[in-house]
Amino acid sequence: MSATRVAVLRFPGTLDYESAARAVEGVGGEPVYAHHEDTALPEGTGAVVIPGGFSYGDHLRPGALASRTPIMSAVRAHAADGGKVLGICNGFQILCESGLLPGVLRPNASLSFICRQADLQVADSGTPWTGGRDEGEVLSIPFKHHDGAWFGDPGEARVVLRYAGENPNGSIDKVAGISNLGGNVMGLMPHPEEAQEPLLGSVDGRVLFAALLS
Amino acid sequence: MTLVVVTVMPKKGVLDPQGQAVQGALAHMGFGDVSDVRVGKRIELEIAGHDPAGQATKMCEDLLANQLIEDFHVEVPG
Amino acid sequence: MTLVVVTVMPKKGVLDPQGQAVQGALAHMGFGDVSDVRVGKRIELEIAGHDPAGQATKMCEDLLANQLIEDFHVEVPG
Amino acid sequence: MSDAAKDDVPLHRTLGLTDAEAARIVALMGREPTDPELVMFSLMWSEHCSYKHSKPLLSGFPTTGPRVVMGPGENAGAVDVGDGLAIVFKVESHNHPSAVEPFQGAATGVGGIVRDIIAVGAKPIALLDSLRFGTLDSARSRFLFRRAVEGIGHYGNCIGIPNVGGEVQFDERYEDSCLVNAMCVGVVPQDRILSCAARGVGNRLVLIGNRTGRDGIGGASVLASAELGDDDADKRPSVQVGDPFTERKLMDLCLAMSEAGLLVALQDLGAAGLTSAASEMASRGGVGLSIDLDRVPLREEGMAPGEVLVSESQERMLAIVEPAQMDAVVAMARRHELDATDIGEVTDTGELEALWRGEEVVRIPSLYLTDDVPFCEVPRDPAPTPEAIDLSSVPEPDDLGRAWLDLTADPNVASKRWVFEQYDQLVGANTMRRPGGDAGVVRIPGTDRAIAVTLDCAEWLTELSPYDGGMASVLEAARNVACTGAVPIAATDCLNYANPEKGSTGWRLAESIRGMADALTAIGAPIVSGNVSLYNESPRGPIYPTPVVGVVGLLDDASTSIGTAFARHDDAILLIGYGEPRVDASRYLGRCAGSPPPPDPDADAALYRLLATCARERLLASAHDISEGGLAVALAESAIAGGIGAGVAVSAGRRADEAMFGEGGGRVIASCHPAQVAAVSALAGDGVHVTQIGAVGGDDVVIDAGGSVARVPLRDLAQVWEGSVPAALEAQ
Ligand SMILES: Nc1ncnc2c1ncn2[C@@H]1O[C@H](COP(=O)(O)OP(=O)(O)O)[C@@H](O)[C@H]1O
Ligand SMILES: [Mg+2]
Repeated sequence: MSATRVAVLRFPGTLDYESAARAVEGVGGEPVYAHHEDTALPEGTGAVVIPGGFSYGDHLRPGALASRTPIMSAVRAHAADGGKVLGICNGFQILCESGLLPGVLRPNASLSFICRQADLQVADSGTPWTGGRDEGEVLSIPFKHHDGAWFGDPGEARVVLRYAGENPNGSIDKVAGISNLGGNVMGLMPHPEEAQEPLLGSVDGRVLFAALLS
Repeated sequence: MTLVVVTVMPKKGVLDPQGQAVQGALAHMGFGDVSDVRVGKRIELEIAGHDPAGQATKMCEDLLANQLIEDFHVEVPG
Repeated sequence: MTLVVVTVMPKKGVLDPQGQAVQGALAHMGFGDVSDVRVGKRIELEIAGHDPAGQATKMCEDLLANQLIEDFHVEVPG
Repeated sequence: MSDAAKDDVPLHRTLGLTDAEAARIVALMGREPTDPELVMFSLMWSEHCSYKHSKPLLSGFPTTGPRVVMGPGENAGAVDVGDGLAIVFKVESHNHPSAVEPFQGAATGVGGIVRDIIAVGAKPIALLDSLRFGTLDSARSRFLFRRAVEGIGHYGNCIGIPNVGGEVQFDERYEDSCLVNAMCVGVVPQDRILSCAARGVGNRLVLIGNRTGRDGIGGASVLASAELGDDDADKRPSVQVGDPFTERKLMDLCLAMSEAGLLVALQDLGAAGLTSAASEMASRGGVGLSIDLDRVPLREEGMAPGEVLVSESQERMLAIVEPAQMDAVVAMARRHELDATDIGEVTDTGELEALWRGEEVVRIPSLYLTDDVPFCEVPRDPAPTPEAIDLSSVPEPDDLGRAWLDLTADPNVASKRWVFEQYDQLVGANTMRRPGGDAGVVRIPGTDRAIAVTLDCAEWLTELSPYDGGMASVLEAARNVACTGAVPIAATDCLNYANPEKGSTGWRLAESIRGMADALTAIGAPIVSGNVSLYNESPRGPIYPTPVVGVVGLLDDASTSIGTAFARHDDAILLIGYGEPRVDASRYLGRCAGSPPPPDPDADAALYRLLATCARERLLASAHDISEGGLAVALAESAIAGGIGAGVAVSAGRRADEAMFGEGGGRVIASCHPAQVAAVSALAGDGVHVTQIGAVGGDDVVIDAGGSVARVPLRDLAQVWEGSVPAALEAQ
């Protein structure tokens, strides 16, 4: 059986495409890059990752300009068919701006960029994204963002991950990551692609990538 | 070519952390008489073709404002 | 209480990367008739006490605008 | 520009050229220069571009060695790290622009150093920053500090290069002249290293990236070569605004073009813009370059040819491309949403030519601009050697624990988390040791190796005894790298000094360079790149002589790197190194005074070897160098990082407080499993001692110095260490 093809999106200013592709490989998937101006996902795409970074320099609003590019129409169609989509940090912002996830990511309450290792609590064990971890279990994954405070109606989404301990950014309900009600589209501010190896301090990010293939 | 001015402001009732921060800083600097500071964007565009205001409104709906948290306003000065 | 509106725009000649990026995106989205996009800030403040415009001008000089790269304008509407 | 000439002040003086220099230009050219030519000379012959005061001194640095692939002179130096790869790095200052506009100044400083690394064809993998401001009780200093940090974060985060280390110091001496130095590290296959030397007559000269505006005209270069006086507001340039989004695209494009073999040479545009880049490329390659200024894409209307030639608009690169590859270059640029414009060609004249509206406005042999600058001897008036501190004049604290907490709370000693939390430390997923320890450790992408990098400087010691201070700056940086288990292999430096023509600054510059050179030779780490920033002084006085040193170390097995955190209860705590603690010039003394014993580079080198062996054999659980705040602060930092207390006993030496808080020598606090103590001790020798002084464990941190005992709850130490910088910033 051949590995699941995972499209890793690249917009101008996307930064984490290489580490996201490595993470896909690490769980046995086959990463393929897709670009902002493409009108279709690569042949045979089974799942999509929108990696972090500063697409279009975060100008206007983070994720706003990327969400209006041709490739995002293809991602919408993929999601509408029940295909999995994982948006990380700027990818989460892009998913909100494109309407695939509810709400919007606003500036951190401190109005500064914060880079920190975080404990994330599994808030909903019923989605595929946390690999069967029980509610309350904790994942250690770093976050680093300037606009990470999710603002929206938690009733329109499933809250998958919450910051354990104090709220670092003023997000509603300490939300760190949500999925759509269908569960196939997931966005989170922390960076699971940077928690894949013992050498870098944590492997807790693997479950999110493994979920792309299940 | 017509100059069109688009204003995008945080919706009333939506928390505006930037406005709050500016207000706090102003108060620290001795500008105590200030309240209700709100910070938004002003976007100036030159638009060719007809109905520049209509075009700009479409741009706001499609891109320039996020209507979940922002209101916009289009103005053609002069 | 007087509503004062402060506009802060990038100085002419100073690079406006935000305006450039927005213009590029608009063009890609089919709004090809747009040029010279510039993005700045609009700050609304309620000011008590006398000479609100004068107070706001002082605030611009001291905090709200960075005059090395930005021009500001103070307006008391209505 | 010719307005000034109308007012009877000769143009050359307005541009900052001396009458002698102007005469020399006429003599070289055999005619009066045109206005654009004179502007070009004035910038290229400024200290900033020509190093006319410092170059003769820099020749003392060791610059060769078995690992050196490319030494000083190119955009950045390169060293061999195995697997056919080279590590490329350089540190650079952006002091003057940051003093004018800290956010943009610091941001464009990062942008500039990154382009130096890209110009070599290397992929940036790490950033570091070394910062100095006035003390935090000054509102102006708080503003500069906040905004400079935000600017560095804004630019570095947005281009996606992890920030893995740096330093911050606060001292009144930097109140009017803050220092913002940034270092970038990249990696490149050795067979793909690019030079800036233009080659191949008929090849095209291609300008890539942002459009050219009036940014920084008469700016960085002129400004960085003269003191900033109070009434110099009109000399202030139009500020350059950084555009990291474009820089990221430029970086991706240049690396893609290099990988595709499309480039003959590459050069960034920094100070003096096109003039500097083109003349460097021509001089290096021994060719001429002809530029058609009408083809340069402009952002503004009505620019004069001289302005186009010296504009410092950011995010631009200059490339030499074979004519047959032009279509591919333009197409690739378009895919990256950038301009690549053919603006001229390589000629065989050795001259820089510029055409404007079809007419020749510039024709200068490029060597005149780059190599014929009249060098200046700096006066070398020695300052007297200070006396050692008479210990009896230093009041002994009644409460050593209180003194310990106070010292830990000094913003110069306390955690700089407030700074580095604003930086993306992880992007790229190769960062193994984040900021907050002794050195950042980054895996070399695609390999099992890692590099350790740090920036350091001992400015107090350099003020008091420049030779020793230069040496100490090198050794402190190298020791930080060695504490991770890495072998220091090469260095870069940024010499931040006051006006070299005044007082003892010239002497300090020369002496500290000599000290740095001797230390670098002793530890086997050549200098491969560097930068000089002079005239950092204001009417209120000069800065300390501040030779910032960046050291790169190599770990052959990334998994053997050591951190600063205590790891396990009951581990043995070892004191490793040489030298006795002294209060002289220490943070504990709190002022730049005294005469510490000189450093011993050979003993330091032996210490590095011992630490590297320990790392390779996985003997140590932690290692942390003893620097500001002495043994007590180093112990506290390892305890805080590990979240475990510790207890040690040492001799009181001359006095208990000096034993706890004194600085000097080359000393490291390490921890290891008790079963490994003998193995580590067996490695002692060459003047390096290994002494077991205590054990990890408990909720307190305890030091017994010859019977005087200080005991402080770990929680209290952590609170002041983490809290003091944010608190100082909030106290407005
Ligand atoms: N400006 C900065 N940028 C990034 N990291 C910093 C900065 N300042 C300090 N750090 C981090 O904090 C650590 C400790 O700082 P400091 O005590 O000055 O270092 P040192 O070990 O060189 O004495 C540094 O090694 C670095 O990792
Ligand atoms: Mg250290």
